[in-house]
Amino acid sequence: MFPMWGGESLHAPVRAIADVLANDAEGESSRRMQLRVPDFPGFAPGQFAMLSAGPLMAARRTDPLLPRPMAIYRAIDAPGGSAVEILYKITGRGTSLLAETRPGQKVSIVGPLGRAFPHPEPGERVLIVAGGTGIASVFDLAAKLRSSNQLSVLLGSRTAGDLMAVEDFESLGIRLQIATDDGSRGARGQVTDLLSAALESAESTRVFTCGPTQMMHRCAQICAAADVPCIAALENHMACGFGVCLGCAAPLVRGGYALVCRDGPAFDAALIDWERLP
Amino acid sequence: MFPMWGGESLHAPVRAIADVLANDAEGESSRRMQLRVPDFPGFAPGQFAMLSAGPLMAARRTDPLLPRPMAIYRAIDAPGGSAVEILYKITGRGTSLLAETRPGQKVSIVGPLGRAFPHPEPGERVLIVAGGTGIASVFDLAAKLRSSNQLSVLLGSRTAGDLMAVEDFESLGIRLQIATDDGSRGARGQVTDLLSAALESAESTRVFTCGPTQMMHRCAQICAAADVPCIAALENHMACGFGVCLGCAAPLVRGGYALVCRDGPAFDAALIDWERLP
Amino acid sequence: MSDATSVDTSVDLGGIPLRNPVLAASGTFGYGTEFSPFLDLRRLGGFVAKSLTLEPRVGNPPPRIAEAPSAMLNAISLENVGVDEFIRTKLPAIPDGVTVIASAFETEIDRYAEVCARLSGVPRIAGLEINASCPHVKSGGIEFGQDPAVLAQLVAAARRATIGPLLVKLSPNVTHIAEMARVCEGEGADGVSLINAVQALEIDTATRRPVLANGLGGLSGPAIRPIALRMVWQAAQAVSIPICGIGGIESADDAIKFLLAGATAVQVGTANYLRPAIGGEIADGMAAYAREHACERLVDLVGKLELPSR
Amino acid sequence: MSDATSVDTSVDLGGIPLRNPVLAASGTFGYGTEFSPFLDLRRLGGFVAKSLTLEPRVGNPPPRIAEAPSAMLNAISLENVGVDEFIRTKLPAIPDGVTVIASAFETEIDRYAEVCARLSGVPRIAGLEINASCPHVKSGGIEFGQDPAVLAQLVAAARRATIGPLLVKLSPNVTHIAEMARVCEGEGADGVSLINAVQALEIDTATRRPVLANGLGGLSGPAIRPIALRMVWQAAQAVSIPICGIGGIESADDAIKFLLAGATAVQVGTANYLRPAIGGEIADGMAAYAREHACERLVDLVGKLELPSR
Ligand SMILES: Cc1cc2nc3c(=O)[nH]c(=O)nc-3n(C[C@H](O)[C@H](O)[C@H](O)COP(=O)(O)OP(=O)(O)OC[C@H]3O[C@@H](n4cnc5c(N)ncnc54)[C@H](O)[C@@H]3O)c2cc1C
Ligand SMILES: Cc1cc2nc3c(=O)[nH]c(=O)nc-3n(C[C@H](O)[C@H](O)[C@H](O)COP(=O)(O)OP(=O)(O)OC[C@H]3O[C@@H](n4cnc5c(N)ncnc54)[C@H](O)[C@@H]3O)c2cc1C
Ligand SMILES: Cc1cc2nc3c(=O)[nH]c(=O)nc-3n(C[C@H](O)[C@H](O)[C@H](O)COP(=O)(O)O)c2cc1C
Ligand SMILES: Cc1cc2nc3c(=O)[nH]c(=O)nc-3n(C[C@H](O)[C@H](O)[C@H](O)COP(=O)(O)O)c2cc1C
Ligand code: FES
Ligand code: FES
Repeated sequence: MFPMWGGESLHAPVRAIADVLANDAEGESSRRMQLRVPDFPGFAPGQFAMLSAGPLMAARRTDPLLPRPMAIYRAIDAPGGSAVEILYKITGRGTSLLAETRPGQKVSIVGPLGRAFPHPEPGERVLIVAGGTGIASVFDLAAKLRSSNQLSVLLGSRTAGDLMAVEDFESLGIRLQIATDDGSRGARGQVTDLLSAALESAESTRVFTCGPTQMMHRCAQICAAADVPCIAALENHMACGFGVCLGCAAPLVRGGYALVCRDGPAFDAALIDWERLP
Repeated sequence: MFPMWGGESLHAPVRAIADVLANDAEGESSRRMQLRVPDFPGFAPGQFAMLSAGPLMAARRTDPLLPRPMAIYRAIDAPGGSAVEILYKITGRGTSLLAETRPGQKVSIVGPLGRAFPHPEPGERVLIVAGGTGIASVFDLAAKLRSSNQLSVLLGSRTAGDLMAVEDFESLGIRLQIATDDGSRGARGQVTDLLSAALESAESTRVFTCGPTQMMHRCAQICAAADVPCIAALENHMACGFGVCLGCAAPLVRGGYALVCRDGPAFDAALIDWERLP
Repeated sequence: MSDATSVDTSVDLGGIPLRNPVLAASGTFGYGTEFSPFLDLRRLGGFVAKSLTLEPRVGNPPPRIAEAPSAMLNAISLENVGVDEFIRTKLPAIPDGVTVIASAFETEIDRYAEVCARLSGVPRIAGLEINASCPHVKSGGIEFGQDPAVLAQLVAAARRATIGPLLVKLSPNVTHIAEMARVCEGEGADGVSLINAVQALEIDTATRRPVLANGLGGLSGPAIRPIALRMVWQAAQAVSIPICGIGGIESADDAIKFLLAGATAVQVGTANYLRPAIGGEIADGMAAYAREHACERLVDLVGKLELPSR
Repeated sequence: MSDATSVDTSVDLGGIPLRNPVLAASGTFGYGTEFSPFLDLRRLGGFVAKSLTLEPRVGNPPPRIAEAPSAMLNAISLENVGVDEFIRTKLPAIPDGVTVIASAFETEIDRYAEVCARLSGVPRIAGLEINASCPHVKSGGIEFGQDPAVLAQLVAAARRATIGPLLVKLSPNVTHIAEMARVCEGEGADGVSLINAVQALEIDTATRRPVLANGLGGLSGPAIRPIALRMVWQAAQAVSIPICGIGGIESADDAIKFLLAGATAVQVGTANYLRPAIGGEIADGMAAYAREHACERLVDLVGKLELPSR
């Protein structure tokens, strides 16, 4: 019923209690959280985890109730067991609660979930276009492709302070372009304008995108016009993250829905009915 | 409808957002919280405040919902506005949530609430009997009476680690006796046994008590037998703290109910129908 | 429109003119004066006083309250000073310029009517709200507001007993809230208030008893807000008399949701305990919302919920 | 009694033998195998599979879920693979030794009966639960479970269609839950499950639309637990068939509350999303409670709530 993505055989997810090792400011509106998760399975770029703080604080509380989906930014080394890094933007109640947790406290993590990004052909030219929270979803992909592919990363946000992970991308030594609405960093304007410019060269290219729905929709349109394959990683609301609540449905052009958590989060952008995506 | 207590003309309560200056361990199961509350009104011994953390944390949450009543332990000096100290035992969700707050965070405070303890006659012999969380409710009273009255304070708890404020009482230079169920500090046994012993002397005495219902009930019985007036500060569950939810009703011997937050928390122990008090 | 005065916040609740749509709910605001230390009561649209019976009433034994997830339970029973004492001592103590709505509750219809009669025409009382819905008073278990026929008799009797504005406060413990609202409209009520607390039970597994001495209690607070919002919307589809929305309101944003769902005014209940000045804050916040959305009169928001185009 | 094996956790739910009283609720546990990574499904008493219709069904447009205070709202509609596909591919995938209850939903009574008939007698299916209560499917707005006469027809038809154990899942959106339970008992149901999600509405004041594309949705999670507990207790006073308690259960302590209120077994719903292994943890916790309270069989706790002596 749905085109298979990704070559790798993925590990089964686990539910674990993670130790917060760090939870520091990242830019003006985001946080970088480091979590020690004993025996966290291996994961592939594009996979995510469901995080929640509330139910585990000393004062067991039920509001906000639902865990929040977050990309697994990357694996890191930490004493005593595997550890992962999460970069998140503080947008509302769930992420504010995460932001309150201090090193030494615990959070609940379920993952790795979802499917990996598909592999581009080795050597193939790859453009990664990311904005807002979506930036965190593509770093691991960029890190994996830097050696195998000729890679350019285009990052966008409203303003410089909203950007995250820029230094990490720079440290990859890849081609990096930034656009902000107010021009406070990089070019003034939309990251999608950078995409249009980049696609003017005739080379065959594969585009990966993650970010606000408007931005991804625009990417999909630009790529369709340029006849370039585009992979979009969606960020729907989720309750479970593993295919049982049916809450994360993304409408498909051919009718019906895909589940972002189970069939994605990465999809061929041409399959998504962007107009009907919340 | 209800006998008036306390001589002092009390200040009207305020609702304020307090800055947490400190929130440190006190004994093994309690905390000492220091709150800067700009323009907090003057208060009298026996008065309390309603505290809540949840609604003010960055992630506005509604669970646990209700504020918790806490005695105003004492006023303290702090840079930039009046400050108060609260000593609380971590018993459940509300106090656990309070215990999570860090200096720099804020809590909501409504107070001062309730009535003051009545004034004993100057020179009169006074025994203060307190246990568990009730210890926090009587310190300010002891501090006020040390010079005007011949004062003895009897403190009790299950075990030494559950005690709070002992050093503060010692620093008052008053007669202080302690009893713990396990004998880990002071006499082994009930604080009420110390009371019985203390009442053997024929002197006219006034007793003040605050703590677990069982303990206060026992005090009331001992005092009634010895024909000694006993004032008990009750610790019912509360929702509002200022007489509107009618949730804190304490059953009276003569029938009907008093509101602990409005008519108390301190009552003539002989008026309370202890059997029907939760 | 950056100036507060440029938003018209006034509404007409079934003949009760309110300076703004924010009322305090019965039983959560005492007799008003308890809140004077915390806010100028004139910042509110008004308040509904604790429900009154013919004679003074003593409440239930404790525990009367407990906490639940994002909510509280109460079984106060209808402890109150009685209608005559209210008129003699409580009413005069309320500062001038504060809009007061009196609430009536009784165990028999003729007694209801008598309470309404005594409150009717009393200066300072802007209108009556009959509480047809107290979920924990054991009047044979079932509530006046749970049976359309009984409710109709009650409203008719109250209507005969008073010429002033009459609101009926509905029980949420029903299958068809819209039907109950229609009954009230049919019998001449000037408006309906909903919802009252939802009948609920909490148990202590240590004692194997209900946490409330009364057994059952009423659930209130944020937890019931989505249920209240649904019922207000359903009632608004069914009647043309104004609706006063109640249930878990704790912010101006919440209050606006109730207006959009079809409420002309709102009542704030449990939140008054946590933040005694919240009614005034919500009224200010609603005006601010109107300004931000270039809406000159709050009434223009009533029922403006856009429904899914299907 | 310090040894786990010394507590008898088994219960009989209307002819369905369960190794312990903890089931996963329909629609929150998929078709079971989704949870295999997180726990050995045999730790559960069993699970109720996603409700099935005659044909496969596509769900509502998004947003389908939202958060509410201590709760979530959903308007999934009854997206499912259809009864035949379930029997052909989903059922065989479920590990041996896992007790499976199938759930039936339809928009007409004869279609309900047909779904039941197809599920009836299928090996591996221990019993049927008919979902008379989906709060967001627009079958003329009103739910099967909201009208005693309609409910009676539905249960009678389902009863004729299957010889196996038959549970009826009740809607909470009713005035008298006890009456609905009696109707089910009268028409031959072997048990009743309650409650389903409570009909609710949440609004986004920025867009002035419902947050769910469907408009109304079902409220679930801890917020509804005190309401569910009240309804289970009321139903238990009215019928002698076993009751399966559902609503906001997130701990062993919560589950024990439902047993004390009169439930023979419980279902865990929304909590499965937050903590996928919670069903197993709750089962262990219930056994621990029994040990601490020197209770040799969990069934001995059923209905043991001590009521106020008045
Ligand atoms: C697979 C996946 C991976 C993600 N990875 C990351 C990541 O690595 N870093 C990161 O910062 N964020 C990530 N997100 C987005 C993140 O889950 C949301 O920002 C988060 O759930 C917001 O929760 P909140 O409680 O703070 O905001 P809420 O209080 O839930 O909402 C705040 C506002 O944002 C809107 N909103 C919240 N969540 C979403 C959403 N998922 N889609 C659209 N609107 C939403 C709400 O409608 C509301 O208006 C990811 C999402 C998905 C599905
Ligand atoms: C006027 C007054 C002054 C007080 N002063 C202090 C103080 O200075 N320091 C201090 O530590 N405590 C004080 N208390 C008690 C304090 O309010 C409670 O311990 C607190 O509310 C417990 O909240 P929680 O959420 O942690 O516990 P909960 O989760 O609410 O309850 C934990 C357990 O304790 C029980 N419980 C909670 N509150 C009460 C109560 N008020 N009476 C009886 N049982 C209860 C619950 O039933 C539950 O079993 C005072 C109470 C009153 C009424
Ligand atoms: C402690 C308490 C007492 C109440 N007493 C009354 C009452 O006397 N009359 C009445 O009509 N409603 C009474 N209510 C119901 C409230 O007016 C309101 O309808 C309900 O609490 C829902 O609103 P909320 O969620 O904002 O609290 C009471 C509620 C509480 C919590
Ligand atoms: C996303 C979601 C989907 C649901 N789907 C079904 C369903 O298909 N059939 C059914 O009988 N109940 C369904 N329910 C209701 C649950 O089975 C349960 O009755 C309800 O959620 C209350 O329990 P809880 O508070 O533990 O979640 C669903 C609930 C949720 C949250
Ligand atoms: S988030 Fe539950 S199905 Fe995707
Ligand atoms: S706590 Fe509300 S009346 Fe005493």
